[in-house]
Amino acid sequence: MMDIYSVHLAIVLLPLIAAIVAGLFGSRIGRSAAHWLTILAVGSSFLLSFSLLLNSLSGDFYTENYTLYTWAISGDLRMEIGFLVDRLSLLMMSVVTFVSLMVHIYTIGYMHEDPGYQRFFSFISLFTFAMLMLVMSNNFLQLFFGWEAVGLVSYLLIGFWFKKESAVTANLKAFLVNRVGDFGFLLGIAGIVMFTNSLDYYEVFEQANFIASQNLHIVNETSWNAMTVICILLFIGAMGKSAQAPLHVWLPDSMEGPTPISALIHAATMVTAGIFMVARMSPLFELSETALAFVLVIGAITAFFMGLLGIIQNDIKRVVAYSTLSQLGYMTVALGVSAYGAAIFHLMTHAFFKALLFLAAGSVIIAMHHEQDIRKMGGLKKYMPITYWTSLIGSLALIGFPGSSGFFSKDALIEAVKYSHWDGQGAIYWIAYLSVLLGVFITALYSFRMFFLVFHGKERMDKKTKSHLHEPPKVVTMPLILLAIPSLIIGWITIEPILFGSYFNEVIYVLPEHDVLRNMAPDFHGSFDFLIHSFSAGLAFYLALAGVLTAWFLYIKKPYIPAIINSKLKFLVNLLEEKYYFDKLWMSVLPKTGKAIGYFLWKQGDEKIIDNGLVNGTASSVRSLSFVMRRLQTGYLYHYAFAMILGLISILTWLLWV
Amino acid sequence: MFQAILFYAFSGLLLAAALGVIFSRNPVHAIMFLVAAFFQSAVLWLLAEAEFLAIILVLVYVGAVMVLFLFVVMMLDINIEEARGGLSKYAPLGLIIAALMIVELIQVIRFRSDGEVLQGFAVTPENYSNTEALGAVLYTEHVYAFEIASVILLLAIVAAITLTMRKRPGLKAQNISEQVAVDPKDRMRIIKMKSES
Amino acid sequence: MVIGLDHYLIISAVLFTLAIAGIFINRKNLILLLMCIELMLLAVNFNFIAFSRHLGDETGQVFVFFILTVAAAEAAIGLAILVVLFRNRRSINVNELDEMKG
Amino acid sequence: MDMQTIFSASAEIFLVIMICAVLIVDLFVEGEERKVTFWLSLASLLGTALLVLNNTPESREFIFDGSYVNDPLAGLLKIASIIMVGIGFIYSRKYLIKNNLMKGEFFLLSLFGLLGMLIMISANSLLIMYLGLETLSLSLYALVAFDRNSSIAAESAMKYFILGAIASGSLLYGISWIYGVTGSLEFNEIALSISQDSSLNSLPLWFGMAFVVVGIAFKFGAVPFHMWLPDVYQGARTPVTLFIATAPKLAAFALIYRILVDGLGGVQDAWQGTIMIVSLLSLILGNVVAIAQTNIKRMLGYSAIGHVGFIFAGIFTGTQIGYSAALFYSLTYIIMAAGAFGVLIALSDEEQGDQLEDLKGLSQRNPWLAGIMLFIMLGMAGIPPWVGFFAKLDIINAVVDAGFAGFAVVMVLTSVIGAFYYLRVIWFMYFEKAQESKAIVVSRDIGAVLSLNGLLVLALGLFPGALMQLCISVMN
Amino acid sequence: MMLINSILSTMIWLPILAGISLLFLSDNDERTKNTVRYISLGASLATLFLGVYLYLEFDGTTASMQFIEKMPWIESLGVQYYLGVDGISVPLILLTVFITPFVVISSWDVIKLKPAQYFAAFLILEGLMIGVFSALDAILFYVFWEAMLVPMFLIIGIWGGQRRIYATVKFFLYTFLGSVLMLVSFIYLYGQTADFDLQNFMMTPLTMFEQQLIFIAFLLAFAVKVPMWPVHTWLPDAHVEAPTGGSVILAAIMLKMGGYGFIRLSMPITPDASEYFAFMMIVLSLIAVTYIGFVALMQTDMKKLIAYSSIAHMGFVTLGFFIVWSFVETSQGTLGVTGAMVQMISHGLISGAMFLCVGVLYDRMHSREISAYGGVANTMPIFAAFMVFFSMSNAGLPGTSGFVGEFMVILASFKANIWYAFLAATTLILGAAYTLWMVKRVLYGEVANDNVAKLTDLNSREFFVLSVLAASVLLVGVWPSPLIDLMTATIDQLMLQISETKIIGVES
Repeated sequence: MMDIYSVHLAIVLLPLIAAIVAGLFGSRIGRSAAHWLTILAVGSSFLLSFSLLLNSLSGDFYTENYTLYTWAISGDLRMEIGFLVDRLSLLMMSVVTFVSLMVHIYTIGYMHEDPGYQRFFSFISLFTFAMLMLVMSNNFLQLFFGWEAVGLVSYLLIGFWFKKESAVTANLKAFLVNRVGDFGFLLGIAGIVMFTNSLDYYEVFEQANFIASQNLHIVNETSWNAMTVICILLFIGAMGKSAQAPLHVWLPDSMEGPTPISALIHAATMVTAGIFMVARMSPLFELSETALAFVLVIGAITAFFMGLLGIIQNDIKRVVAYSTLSQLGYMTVALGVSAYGAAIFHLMTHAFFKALLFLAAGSVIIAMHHEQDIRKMGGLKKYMPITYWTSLIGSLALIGFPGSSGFFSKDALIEAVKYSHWDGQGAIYWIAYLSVLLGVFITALYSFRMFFLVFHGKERMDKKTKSHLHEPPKVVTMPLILLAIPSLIIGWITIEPILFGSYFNEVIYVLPEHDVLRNMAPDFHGSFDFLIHSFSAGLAFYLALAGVLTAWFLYIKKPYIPAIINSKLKFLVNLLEEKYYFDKLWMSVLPKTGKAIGYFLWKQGDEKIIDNGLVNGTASSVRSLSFVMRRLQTGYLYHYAFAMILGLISILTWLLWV
Repeated sequence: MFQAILFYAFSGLLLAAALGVIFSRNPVHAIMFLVAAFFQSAVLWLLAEAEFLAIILVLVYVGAVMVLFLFVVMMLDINIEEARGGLSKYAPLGLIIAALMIVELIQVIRFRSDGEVLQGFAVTPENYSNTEALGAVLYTEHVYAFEIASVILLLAIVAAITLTMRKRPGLKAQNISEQVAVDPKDRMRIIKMKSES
Repeated sequence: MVIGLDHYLIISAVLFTLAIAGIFINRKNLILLLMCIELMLLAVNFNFIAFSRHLGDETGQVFVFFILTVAAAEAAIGLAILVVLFRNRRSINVNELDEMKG
Repeated sequence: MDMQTIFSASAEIFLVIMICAVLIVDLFVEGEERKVTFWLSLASLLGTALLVLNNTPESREFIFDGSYVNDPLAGLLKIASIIMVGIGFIYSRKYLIKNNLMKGEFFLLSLFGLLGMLIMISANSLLIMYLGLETLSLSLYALVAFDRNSSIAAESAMKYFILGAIASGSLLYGISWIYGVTGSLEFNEIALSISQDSSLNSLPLWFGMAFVVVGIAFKFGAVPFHMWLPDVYQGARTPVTLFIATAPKLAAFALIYRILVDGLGGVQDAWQGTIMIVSLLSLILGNVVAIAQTNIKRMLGYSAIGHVGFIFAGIFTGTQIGYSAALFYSLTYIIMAAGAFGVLIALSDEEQGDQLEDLKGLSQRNPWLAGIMLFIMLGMAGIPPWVGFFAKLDIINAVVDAGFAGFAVVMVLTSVIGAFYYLRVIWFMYFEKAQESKAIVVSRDIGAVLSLNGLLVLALGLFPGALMQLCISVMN
Repeated sequence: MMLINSILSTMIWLPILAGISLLFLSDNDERTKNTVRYISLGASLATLFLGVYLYLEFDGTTASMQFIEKMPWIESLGVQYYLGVDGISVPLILLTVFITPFVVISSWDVIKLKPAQYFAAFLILEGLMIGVFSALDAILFYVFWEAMLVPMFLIIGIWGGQRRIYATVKFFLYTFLGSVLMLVSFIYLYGQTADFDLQNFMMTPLTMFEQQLIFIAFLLAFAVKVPMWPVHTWLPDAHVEAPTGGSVILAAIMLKMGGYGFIRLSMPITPDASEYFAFMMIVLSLIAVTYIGFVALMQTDMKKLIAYSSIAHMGFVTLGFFIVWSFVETSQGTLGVTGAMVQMISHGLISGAMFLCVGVLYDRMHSREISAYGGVANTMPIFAAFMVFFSMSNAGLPGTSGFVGEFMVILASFKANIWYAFLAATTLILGAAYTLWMVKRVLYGEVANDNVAKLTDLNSREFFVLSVLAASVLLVGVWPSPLIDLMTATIDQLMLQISETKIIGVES
C-alpha cells in the first residue's frame, strides 16, 4: 500500500513522465504507444484522484499540507514546493483528470490523421500535470508555476497547427493577454509577500487580518487598503486565466487549436484556474468588500455581454467558446457574492457539460470534414444520433434545464446572487442579478440556435460532405457518452454536500455576514425539492424556456427573421460583430501603440540621440578636433619656431605675473 | 666714462648690425653684417676684460665660420632676387612678441639688480692674464669638456663629409695609393727611334 | 658712469630677442636662419662673459669657449644639411619646406 | 687625473676609441654589406655595455672635478641606451643594404649619438650636459639627413636642425642665467646654493629655468615644442626614426632629471606648473592629432608626444615615486617604440611601407609580425597585461599620490582617445584584407630579436615588479 | 593538497596557456584543425572539472574568502597576486566554466577561418574571466578586466559580420572609456589604504564626497558593461556583428562582470554613495526594463533583439542590487540581491542558449534577419522545440531559470515601492511580447522560402549543446536552492557590511 504522499506524487508525476516520454521519444515509440502511455498515466491519475476524493467524503479525512522540497531560501523568506490536498483540490483534481482522460481518449479518434499525433498527446499530458500542480499547490510560488505552465501549454496547443497563420496569431495573443493577467497576479503575490513574508497559503491566511489592517500608498498620499489592492491584483490574474472582460479576448481565438484542447483547456480546466484561485483565496477576498465588488462587476459584465456575442457567432466552436466566457462570468459573479461553493459547483458541472459540448462539436467537425460554419450544417440529427443526443444533454445542462447538472449549479448560483445584498453593494447587486438572469435567456437562445442550426432544419452542406456524413468512431463517441452521464446527473448528487453541506467547511472561508449559501441553506430541502422549487419561485427556468423557444422560432420556424433583425439593428449587430471593439483594442490599437513606442524609442532615443548623438557624436567631435588641430602643424618652419617662442613667452609671462 | 662711451657706441653698432642681419635681403650682405656684429662684440668683450675670447671670436668666427658661410652662399648659387622680400605680413606680430620678450627680460634683469648698487665688474689683480687664467682651468678642471669638444669637432667633420661628399664620375681628385702603386712600365714606354740623321 | 653687468645683460637680451625674431619673421632664406642662430649664440656668450666677470669666476668664460667650438661644428653641419637640401630641391626657400605637415 | 678617474669613465673612453677604430676600419672595408663595420660596431656596444656594468657604483660618485657623475641611475640609463642602439643596428642592417644606405657613417654617427647620450647621462654640470646634448643632436641632425637623395629627409633634417638650434640656444641662455644667479654650473653646487640662500629662489632663477625647460621639452618633443617631431619621424628613414625614438628619450630623461631635480629641485614650485601644463598639452595634442594620421611613422610620432605627456606627468609630481614612475615609463616606452619601428623596418623590406594602408592584412601575410605589432600597440594603448599599462598605472599612481586626481582623470581619458588609433593599426592588420597576398619574409636574426622585443612587452607586463623596483632603487 | 591550494590559479592559467599553445599551431590541414579542436575541448572540459571540484570543495556556509592565494606581485606598488572566492564569485565562475565548453563545441567545424586562433581567443578569454571573478586585488582585477577586451575585440573584428569593425571598435572604446576611471578610483583608494587589497578598500572610511566620486567612476565602468541605459548602445552592435561564440560569451558572461562589479566593488566600497544614488540607479534599471523592452519589440534582426532583451534582463540585476537601500533594514534587501544574482546566472544560460539558437540558423542560412525566416518549425522541428523552450525561459516562465531571478526581484521591489514592482513586472508582458513575436515570425507559419525549405534539423553536436543547456535552465528553474545556498552566507554578510556607513563620525 502506497502512502498518501506517494499517491500525490504519482498523481502529479505520471502525466509529466508520460508527457516527457511521448514528447521526447514520440517518434521512436510510435503513435499507439504514445497514446496508450499517456492515457494510462492520466487514467491512473484519475483513478487515484477519484479514490482520494471518495475517501475524502468520509468523515475521517485530513487535509494534507506538506512541503515537498525547499525551492529556495532567501533572507527569511522560504520558498517551498509542496502539496495542499484538501477537498477543494481533490474535487479539482478529479475533474481535471477525468476531463483530461476523456479528451485523451477522444483525441485518438480526432487526431488520428495528424502528423503531430505524439506531440499532441505529450502536450495534453503535460497540461494535466501543470493543472494538477496548480490545484495541488500549497503556496503561491507553485500556484504561479502551474498558472504559467498551463498558459504555456495553452500557447503550444493553440498554435499546434503552427502553419496556420491564424493559429499562431491566436496563440501569441492568448499568451500575451494571459501575461497581462499574470502581471497583476505576480504583483498580488509580491504584495502578499511584502506583508506576510511568506508564500505558504496557511501562513498567509493566518496573517490575513494583519494585511487587511495595513494600507498601501500608491500615489502620493492616497492610501488603499492593502487587502483590497492585493486581492484586485490577484483577481487581475484570474481575469486573464478565466477570460474575464476585458482580458477575455484570447479565449474565442484560442479555438484555432484542435478541438480536444478546446474542450480540455478552454472549457473545462485551465480557464477555471482563476475561479479556483479566488475560491482558494477566500480568506483573503473575504476581507475586502471592495475587491469582492470588483469581482462581482467584472463577472456580471462578462456573463452578460459575452453571452450576447454568442448569438451572432457562426463558427460552431466559437459559439461554445462564448458560452464558456459567459459561464465563467457566472462563476465569477458567484465569487463576487462570496458564494465560493456555488462557483466551484458550477465550475465542476460546467467542466463536464462544456467538455461534452466541445467534444460533440468536434465530432460534428470531424463528420463535416473540418467545416465549422453552422450555417453550412443542419439536419445532422439523423446522421449522428449519439452526437445529437449527447449534444442535447450538454445544451440542456448549459441552459440550466431543470434536472440537468447545469440546472442545479446555475440556479443555486442565481439564488445566491439574489440572496446576497450585504451593505454597500446595492446597485452592483442589482446589476449583477439582472445580468445573470438575462444571461439565462441569452444562453438558452444561442445554445439552441446552434443546436437547431446544426442538428435540425434544412441540410445546408454540400453533396460531397453529405455523402460522407456518419457517426465518428467509438473512441470519439465513447467520451461523449461518458461525459454526458455526469452532465446529466452530477448535480443531483453533489449539490447538497458542496453547497449546503460541510464539504468545503475547512477549505473555504466566508465571513458570516457574507455567507449567502448559509442563508439559502434553510430553504434547501434536497435536490428534488430544489428542482420543484425552481418551477415555482425562480425566474430562471422561464427565461431559459423563453430562450429555447425564441431560438426555435427564429431558426426553425421562421429562419428568415434573423436576417431582418440584422438589417434593422445594424448598429447593434455591428457592435457585436466587432466584439465591442475589444479585439480591435487588443489586436490593433495596443500592439500598434506598443510598436510605435518601440520604434520611436529605438530610432529616436537609441539610434538618434544616444548612438548618433552622444556616442558617435563624441567620437566624431574628437575626430574633427583632430583634423582641426593637425592644421596647427602647417609644415612651415617659421610657424614651428613661432610656436616654440610663444610657448616660451607664455611660460615667462606666467612666471612673471602669476 | 670713456668706457661708457665706448660701450654705448659699440653696443649701438652691434644692435644695428644685428638688425642688419635680420632685415637684409641679400645673404651676402647679411653675412657682412654678421661679421660686423662679431667685431663689435669682440670690442665689447675686450671692454669686459675677456681678451682671450674676444680674440678667439675674431679669429675663429670671423676667420673660419663666417668664411664658411660666405663660401656656401657663393657655392649654392642662390637666386638672390628670389630670396628677397623675406619679411611677411606677420612681421608686426612677430615684432610685438619680440618686444614683449625684451620687456620681460629687462624686467628680470632689473629685478636681479634690485637694491644692488650698480658697479663695474669684479676687479682683477694686477698681473692678471685672462688667457693664462683660462688656460689654467681649461686643461685641468675642464679637461673632460675639452675632450668632448674634440669629439664634437670630429663628429662635425664626419657628418659634414658624409652629407656632402659625393663621388661624381669624372671628378679630378688625387688617388694617392693609385699614384704610389704606379708601375713605371705602365706609364712610360721606351721607344727606340731611329735617330734622325 | 660705470658699465656693469646689467648693461651687458640687456645687450644680450636684446640681441637674443632679435635673433629669435629674425628666425620667425624670415620666410625666404634658410641661410639667414643659420645666421640668426649664430647671433643667438653670440647673445648667450655675452651673458656668460658678463656673469663670469661679475662673479669673478672663469668658468663662464670657459663655457663661452666651448660654445664657440660647438657653434662652429653646428655651423658646419647646418651648412652641410643646407647643401643636401639645396641639391635635392634646388631651393633654400623656407616657404617651400612644407612637404610634410598636418 | 688619476687612474681611478679613467676607469670610472672608461665606458665613454672606450667608445671614443672604438669610434675611431670603426672610422678607420671602415675605410678599408670592401663590399656592400660592410659586415666588419657592423660587427665591430656591435662589439663596441658590447664592450661599452660591459664597462658600464663594471663601473656602475653602489652610490653616487663624482669625478673629473665634479663634471662627471656616476650613479646607479646612470648605469641603468646607459645600459638601456646601449641596448636600444644595438637593437636598432640589428633591425636596420637588412634595410640599409636594401636601400643602398649601408655605409660606415651610419654606424659612426649612431655611435657618436650614443656617446652624446652617455655623456648626458653622466653629466654633472650644465657645461657637460650641453656638450653631450650637442654631440647627440649633431649626430641626429646628420642621421636624419643621412639619405642624401631623399628630399623629405633633407627637409626634416633642416627643420630639426633649425629648431634644435633654437632650443639649444634657449637652453644656453637659461644656463647662463642659472650660472649667473647661482655662480655655479655643477648640479650639486647649484642645489646647494639654492638651499643655502633662499633669496636665490626668485624670478631670475625661474627665468633661467624657463629657458632650460624649453630646451628639455624640445628634446622630448613636448607640446608646444614638439613641432619638429612628427616631421622628423616621418622624414627620416625608418632606422633613423627608430634611433631617434628610442635611446635619446633616456638621455632626455637624464637631462630633465639632472637639471630639474638634481640641480633645480629647490625651485620645484616654479617648474611644477610649467611641466604640468606642458604635459597636459602633450597628452591632449599628441593623442588627438594622431587620430587623423595616415602615415604610420607620423602617427607614432604623435603618439610619442602623448607618451611624453605621461613622462612629464611623472616628473611634475616632484616626488620620488613620480620620478621612478617616469623612468619606468621611459624605459618601457622605448622598448615598445623600438619594436614598433622594428616591425616597420621589417615590413619595408618588401615595400616602402610607412602608410597605415600598407599594414592591411598583415596578419595573413606574416602572422608573427602582426602578433608582435599587436602586442606593441596594445602595450602603447595601455591595455593590461602589456607593460604599457603598468607604466601608466605607475605614473597615474604618482600623480594621484601627489594630489592631482583631476589630472589623472584627464590622463586616462586621453588614453582612451589614444587607444583608438592603436586599435586602428590592429584593425588594419587583422580585420582588413591584404592588398596583395605575397607573404612577408623576415630574416631569422631580425625575427628573433623582434620576437624577443615583442615578448618583452608582455613579459614586463606580467612581471613588472623587478624593473619597477630597479627604477625606484636607482633613484635613491 | 597542491591542487586545492592553487585551484583558482589553475583554473585561470590552464585555459590561457592552452590557448596560447594553440597559437603556435598552424591550422592549414584538417588534422591540425582536429588537434586544435580537441585541445580546446580538452582544456575547457578540464577547467569545467576543476570548476566542479571547486564547487564541491566550496563551503557555502561561510562568507569568508576561500581558496585564497596570495603572493606579492608588484611590491613597489603593493600589488598582489591575490585570488579568492566567496559565494558571489563561485556561481559566476561556475557559469563561466560551464558555458565555455559549449562555445567550443558549437563552433566545432563552423569556423573556417583560422580556427586555431579562434579557439585560442576563447580559451584565453575564459581564463581571464575566471580571473576577474576571483581577483581580490584591485589591480589584478583591473588587469583581467581590461585584458578581456582584447580577445573579444579580435573575435568580433576577425570573425564578425559586415559592420564588424565599427562594432568592435565601439565595443572596445566604450568599455575602455568606462573602465579607465575605475582605475583612477583604485589608485585613489590605494592612496587611502596603501595596498590594492579589495577587502581593505571595503574597510577604509571615506567621506561622502569621495564616495560619490568613486561611485560614479565605478558606475561608468560597470554600467557600460552591464549595460545600463543609456550606455548600452554598444551591445546591440557588438552582438549583431560577433560570431556566435562571441555573442554567447559576451551575453552569458561578460555582461555579468558589470553586475559583479556593482556587488563586489560599488556597494561595499561606497555604501553611502550607493545609498545616495540608489534612486537614480533604480530609475535607470527600470528604464532599461521598460524602454528597452519596447525597443526590443521592434527589432528586425534576431541577434539585436536578443541583445536588447539582455539589456532589459540585466536591468533586473541592477534593480535587485539597488533596491536594498529602499529598506530601512538592508537585510530586507537580501531577496532582491539574491534574485539579482540568480538572474545573472540564469541570464547567462538563457541568453547563451538563445544566441546559440540564432547561431544554428545563421550557420545554415547566413542571415539574422527575422524576415528571412518563417516556418522554420516545419523543417527543423527539434530546433523549434528548443527555440520555443529558450524563448519561454527568456520570457521568464516559471520552472525555467529565467523566472527565478525576476520573481525574487519583483517580490523585493514591491516591498520597496509598488511602482518599482509595477514597472519591473511589465517585463512579463514585454518580454513575452518581443520574444514570442520573434518566435512566431521565425518558426511558425508556412515555409517562407526555398532557403527555409532546404534547412536541415540539428546535428547531434548542436543537439547536445542545446539539450544540456535546456536541462540546466530547467534545473535552476525547478530547484534553484543549491545555487542560492552557495551565496546566502556571503550575501547576508554583504548586507551587514553595507548597512554601516563608512563616513567617519556618522553613526549608521
